[in-house]
Amino acid sequence: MDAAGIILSEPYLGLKERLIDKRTLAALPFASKYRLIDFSLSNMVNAGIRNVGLIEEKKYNSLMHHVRSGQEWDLDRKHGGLTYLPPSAAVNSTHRTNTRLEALLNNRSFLRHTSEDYIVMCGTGYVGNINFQNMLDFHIEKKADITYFFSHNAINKPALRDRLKVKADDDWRIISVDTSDKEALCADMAMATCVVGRDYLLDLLDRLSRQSEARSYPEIITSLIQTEKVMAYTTDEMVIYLDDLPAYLSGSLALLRHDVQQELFHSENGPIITKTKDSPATRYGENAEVVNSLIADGSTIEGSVENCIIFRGARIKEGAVVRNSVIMQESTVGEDAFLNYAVLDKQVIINDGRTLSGYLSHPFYCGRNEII
Amino acid sequence: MDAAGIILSEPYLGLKERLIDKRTLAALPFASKYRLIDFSLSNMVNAGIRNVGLIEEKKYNSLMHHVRSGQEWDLDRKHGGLTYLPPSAAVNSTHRTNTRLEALLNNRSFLRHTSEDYIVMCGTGYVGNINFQNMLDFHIEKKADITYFFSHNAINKPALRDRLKVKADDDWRIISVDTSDKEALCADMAMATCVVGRDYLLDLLDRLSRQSEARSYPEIITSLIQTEKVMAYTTDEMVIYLDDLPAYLSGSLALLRHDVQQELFHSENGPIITKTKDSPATRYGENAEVVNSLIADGSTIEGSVENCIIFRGARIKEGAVVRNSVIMQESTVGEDAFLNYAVLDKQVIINDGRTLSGYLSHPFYCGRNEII
Amino acid sequence: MGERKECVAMLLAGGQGSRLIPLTKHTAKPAVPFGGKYTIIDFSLSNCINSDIDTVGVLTQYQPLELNDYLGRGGPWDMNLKYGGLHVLPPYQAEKGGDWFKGTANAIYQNLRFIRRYNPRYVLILSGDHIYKMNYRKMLQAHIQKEADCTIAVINVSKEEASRFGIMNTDDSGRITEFEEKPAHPKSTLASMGVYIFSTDKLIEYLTEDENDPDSDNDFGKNVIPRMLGDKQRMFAYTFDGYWRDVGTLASFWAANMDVIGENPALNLNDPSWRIYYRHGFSHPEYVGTGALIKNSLIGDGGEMYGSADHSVVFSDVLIKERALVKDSIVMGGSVIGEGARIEHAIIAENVTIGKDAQIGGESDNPAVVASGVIIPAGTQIEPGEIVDEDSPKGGR
Amino acid sequence: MGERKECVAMLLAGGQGSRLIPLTKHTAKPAVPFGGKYTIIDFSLSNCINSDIDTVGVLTQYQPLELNDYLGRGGPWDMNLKYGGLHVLPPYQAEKGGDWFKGTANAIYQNLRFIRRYNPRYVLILSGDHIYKMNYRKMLQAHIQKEADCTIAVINVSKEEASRFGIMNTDDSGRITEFEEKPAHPKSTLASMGVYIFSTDKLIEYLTEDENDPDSDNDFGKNVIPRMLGDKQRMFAYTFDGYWRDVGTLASFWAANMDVIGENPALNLNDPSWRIYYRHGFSHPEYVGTGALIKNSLIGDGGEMYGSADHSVVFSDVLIKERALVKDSIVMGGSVIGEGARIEHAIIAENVTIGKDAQIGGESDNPAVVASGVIIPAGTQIEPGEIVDEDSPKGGR
Repeated sequence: MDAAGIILSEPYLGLKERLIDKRTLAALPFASKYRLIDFSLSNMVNAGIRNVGLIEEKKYNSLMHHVRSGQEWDLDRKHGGLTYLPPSAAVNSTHRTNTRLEALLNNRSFLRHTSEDYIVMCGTGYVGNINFQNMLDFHIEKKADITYFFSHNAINKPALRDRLKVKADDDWRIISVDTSDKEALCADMAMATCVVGRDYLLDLLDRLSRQSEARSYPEIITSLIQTEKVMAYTTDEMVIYLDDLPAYLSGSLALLRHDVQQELFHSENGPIITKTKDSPATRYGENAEVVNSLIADGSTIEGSVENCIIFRGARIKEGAVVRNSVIMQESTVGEDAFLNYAVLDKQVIINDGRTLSGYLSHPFYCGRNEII
Repeated sequence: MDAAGIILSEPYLGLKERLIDKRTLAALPFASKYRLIDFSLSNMVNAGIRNVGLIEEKKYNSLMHHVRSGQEWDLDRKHGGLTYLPPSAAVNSTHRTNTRLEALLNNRSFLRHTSEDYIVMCGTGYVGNINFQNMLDFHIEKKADITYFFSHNAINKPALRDRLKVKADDDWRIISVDTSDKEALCADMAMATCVVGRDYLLDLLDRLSRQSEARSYPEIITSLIQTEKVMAYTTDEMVIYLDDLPAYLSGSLALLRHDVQQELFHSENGPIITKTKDSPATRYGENAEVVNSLIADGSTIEGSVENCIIFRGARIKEGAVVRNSVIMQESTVGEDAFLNYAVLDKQVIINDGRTLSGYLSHPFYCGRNEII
Repeated sequence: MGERKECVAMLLAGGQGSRLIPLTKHTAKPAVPFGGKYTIIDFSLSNCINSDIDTVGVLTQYQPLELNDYLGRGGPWDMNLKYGGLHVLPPYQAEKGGDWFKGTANAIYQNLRFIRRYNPRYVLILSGDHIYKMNYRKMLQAHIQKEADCTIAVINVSKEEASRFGIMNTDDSGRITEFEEKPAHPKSTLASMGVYIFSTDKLIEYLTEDENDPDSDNDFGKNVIPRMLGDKQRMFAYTFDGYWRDVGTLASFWAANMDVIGENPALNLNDPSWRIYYRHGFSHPEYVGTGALIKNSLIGDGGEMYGSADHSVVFSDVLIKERALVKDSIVMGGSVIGEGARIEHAIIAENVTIGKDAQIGGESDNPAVVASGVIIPAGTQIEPGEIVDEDSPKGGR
Repeated sequence: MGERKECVAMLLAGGQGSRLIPLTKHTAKPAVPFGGKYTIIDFSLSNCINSDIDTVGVLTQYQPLELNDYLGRGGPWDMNLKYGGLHVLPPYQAEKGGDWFKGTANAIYQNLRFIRRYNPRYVLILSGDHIYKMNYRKMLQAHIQKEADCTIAVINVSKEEASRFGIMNTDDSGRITEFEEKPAHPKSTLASMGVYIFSTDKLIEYLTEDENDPDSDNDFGKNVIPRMLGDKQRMFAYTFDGYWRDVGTLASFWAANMDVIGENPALNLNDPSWRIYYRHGFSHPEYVGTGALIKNSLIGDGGEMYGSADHSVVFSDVLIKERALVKDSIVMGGSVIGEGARIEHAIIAENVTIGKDAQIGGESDNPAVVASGVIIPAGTQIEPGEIVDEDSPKGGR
């Protein structure tokens, strides 16, 4: 594929969730064994992209620890491969960027040094198994300047906030932004998934950098569509938005749907790849009862689990009943404890007999390393 | 070896040299094909250290580009291996550290998670081929709290500034700091090469962190030697300090001495390892004349070179005369040009017939990508 | 990087494992899957790296494509080193023609150049086809402490079993006085585990001598060890008292897999202090559907469970359909168990398809086996102890 | 990662290179050093990755230890991939016993399982013992465009040379009408380079047919290609007009090394657009001392030069002492040229020690050769064309 990739490890749309207190959004665990970045990276390499720049925000430690050299994705290459890019002005500045535009402006040298003609960009605020090759083909066929990605098949659409709505003409050219039209393509230019020509992008960045006043993202897009050929690429490929804690829980529980599993894990696009852990097989005890759940390897199930997402190394002890919950890596639910609509972060300990219950719209959250 | 390593990619002692305008000191090219970090990393792995934390300063891009996953040093490991550590407070702070102490304080979690009993620390302000195993053995034998490294065989000693002098008793325990005594061990506690027990260090950091007022490094050391057993480990292993541009040039030219080459490149401690480049062999032209010089692979010598350090991919054209100079990677010296006591940074072009001449104490420096 | 390696391991992975043939038709025995996640060779390799031995030569010659790919440069075992690390050593042709490895001793002899390169003081000889967790470092310390020329790991077996093994007779200091290969009337119950540590110079000396003996079978147990004993070399037994199995038959392979099941299993694979490493695929998390009933089992990832599993080891990417039951069985990766099928006391190899309502095995000590890739038509019945491979009429391929 | 590979390369690296024997006694021909930095196989492998072909099976059987270590998992050529990448394919034993590779076609046949795994549309067959820079991608495009079943790379040779090669006769469209192995009276000068692209299904079909023919030598040139031609398959010649050398003899090996010297050499190795990759050691930069005179030469790193070199290729870590002269020669890695020694028109293999004032070779087209590890005593004289190896009396070892 004649495209390089840029992944913007973005901030959490300004939301202050404890889920991402100590990690970037890209490093958020999801679906029993993945982190959000796994989906972006896998989509890139499954489309044949061999040169990926990762623009990391602050708190990047857990992200680097997970991705390391990119080896799991065959991105530890002598040429191209994975490059960590600084979000802030490369050399002399000490302040960190908060806008995507600034991040790109600061990494023009990465763009200049790639040999590929196109750049595929994506954010990390959603998961999906998306064929970027098709998006590129559309971009080339339409001779577009910029092509944005839109999914007709979004989970958690009601939770969308701060996202743009656009309207396209019959040829899928975007003609207006931020309409209140219900029929408009509602999505997420904020998640930044798009294709653009490399030379065009460099030129555009130069032009934007000469505009002195700061402008919001919607303002930039609104002015762009006046002068540039900005296209909408639409697909039925499923996308799950993870905007806040309720969206995280409902997005997780959506994984229990057969169609979602097929879309994410059995797509012809290729597998979702993550860091290996050398976990043993899952152990089910004498009295285990598991119904409609996703269970990672290395976990131990001795109690009752229904409609749950269980991560690696988690343990549900005898007599415990866990329903509609997400139990992250190496957390333990004690004997005879009862959990419902709970999200346990990593390495949590729930002592025997506790009852913790939230609701779909108000999940009970327990932070990393906490003991209840 | 039962020790983990920490490399402090330190700032340039406050000096504002153009040599390190766009790179950290650790990424400074030296000796035809190395960067300073190569010496620290090689000393670590040659001593059997398999777990190294690299505390990087800002401008870390060229450093990461060089070191990448640590593969060249067999440090791309599943367990341990190379870890990039943030200099600033890991999570919430946005300002960067300037002191070594703060960097260590911010990375206590790395220390806590290592399984090794000892920590070998070093800076990157010098080069040498040093046996850290011997230093550790001394530390253990002496039951020291902290053991600092001192070399009797330092090149560029006159250029030392901002370094501490210490005095030790007969058992090599350090008893005073900052004396004007000429016989004192003059060195460089600022270069921070030392051994310390892991638990001891964590405890010490806790104690230091509770002291609210900011203190200078000499002040900290002076107070430390009152209460702790701080030892001096002395060795004849050669160390070259590279404090400023004149020291960089004279330190480079010292590489032409046979004893220095033996010390650095033929030591029983092991080789100095650097990133591979797939350079072809050096090409010598019909009229090449090379005397007393270090020549990297991939360079092309068609003119006359005397007392020089020539880096990979550099080219000295016909009729050019280059003396007492350092020509970094991919720089070109045009036909019939004359250079004396010059330091050309990377990818410099010197046009035909130019005469550029400095002196040992005042080298002529030409910055990266410049054309003269 | 320039250091000498204290100890280099040579791992004999050449065997076909002919008594496991339905599982080893297209793959070497060390590459046979075990325990829901692993292959047999993972145990020896993980033992090495956990014992801080990072340089291993793996000697292969039988169907090595899968094994070679599985091993690669040793990344999964953290052995992809520039100096040392894991190296696959196939048979080769030299100036004077090529030889297949004649026996275990000859295999090492042909690869002395590999050993010499690292100039180790000690050489550890291993087989790639045993299941155990052992700290070789402790054995090496015993070897050094006793100033031994050769140390042989032994395990206490029952009197009845003893005549199936090589048996050591030792004096009070642990020094070996006699070695008997499969004795009819064993004088002790210390059986050789096929794990040897040699001081390098002695190894080279005796391998060279053995190679020059035209009557030798070039085998450690049959030739080299007896010869060293005859020469009164310092040879010691090192007693290992953990779990150890030679999974050489289908029944013992089945039994060893059953040993990993349970809260306190005979062989604990969920042991953070002695992790067994393996090469990973891209499996997604396992989905357990409504109607599934999984208990007292180990289940790999990537599968979908709609039926039942009881006291079984199920590998990755297995689909167990509605109303199916897997009991006291092993189901390897990628297999599909059809609706209502009943698998009891069976070994189902990789990528097998079991048709609807088929019945495999039954109550028996003699496992039924379905070889990899075989398709069992709906309703078929496979008797206990029966072996179905791709050439047999039962496989409806 | 799940994608099918469009083209997989199979690289035949099994040859001993018997006419290079002083250089190939302990190593396969593809592992012989070349050009100051490289080994011969680097050229084919670099061609692959530069042509965007990242999946290569390397077939080895002769003295593979060094070659296997050199190749590893293909890191130096950026081919250490989890899906695809470089894989060494040694001979192996299967259920029905083992076979050494019988001929080039049989070697590929024995490894069809490797090819099938990647399900490629096209298979590129290469030898590991030629020196050239070639874009296989362009050849593949020609193959696709002509809808060929097989495309054979050819190079124009002189009329005199033609009878030493396999010669293609083609029609105007480039379609091969006839193939003659070493014809006495060649009808064309298009010589086969031993580089083939097959459409995978045709390759499998004809390899299987060839394997079933008990009279076949199982060789591409002798058997498979003629059979396909006989069946009127679509076979095309693809003309390559760059530098290409079969360095099969000591004289041609010497001459090809001389071709890399000079400002505009016949073979330019300093070509950023077509880099040749190689596995690196830990050599430090080369030191050129006072009194040295190096001209018109290529010199590797890590060496120390106190004497002279003229029109020579000197590899890494070579020490040329005071007053020594190396002229029109090749000196491989780790060798030492003593004070006042004179090396002319010679090939000095790796880790050779040439004593003080020794004289090797002279003015001649017939290079003198000193095999690796040999020590030449001070004052010895080696005649032009003479070959000294470790067993010969001249080597004072």
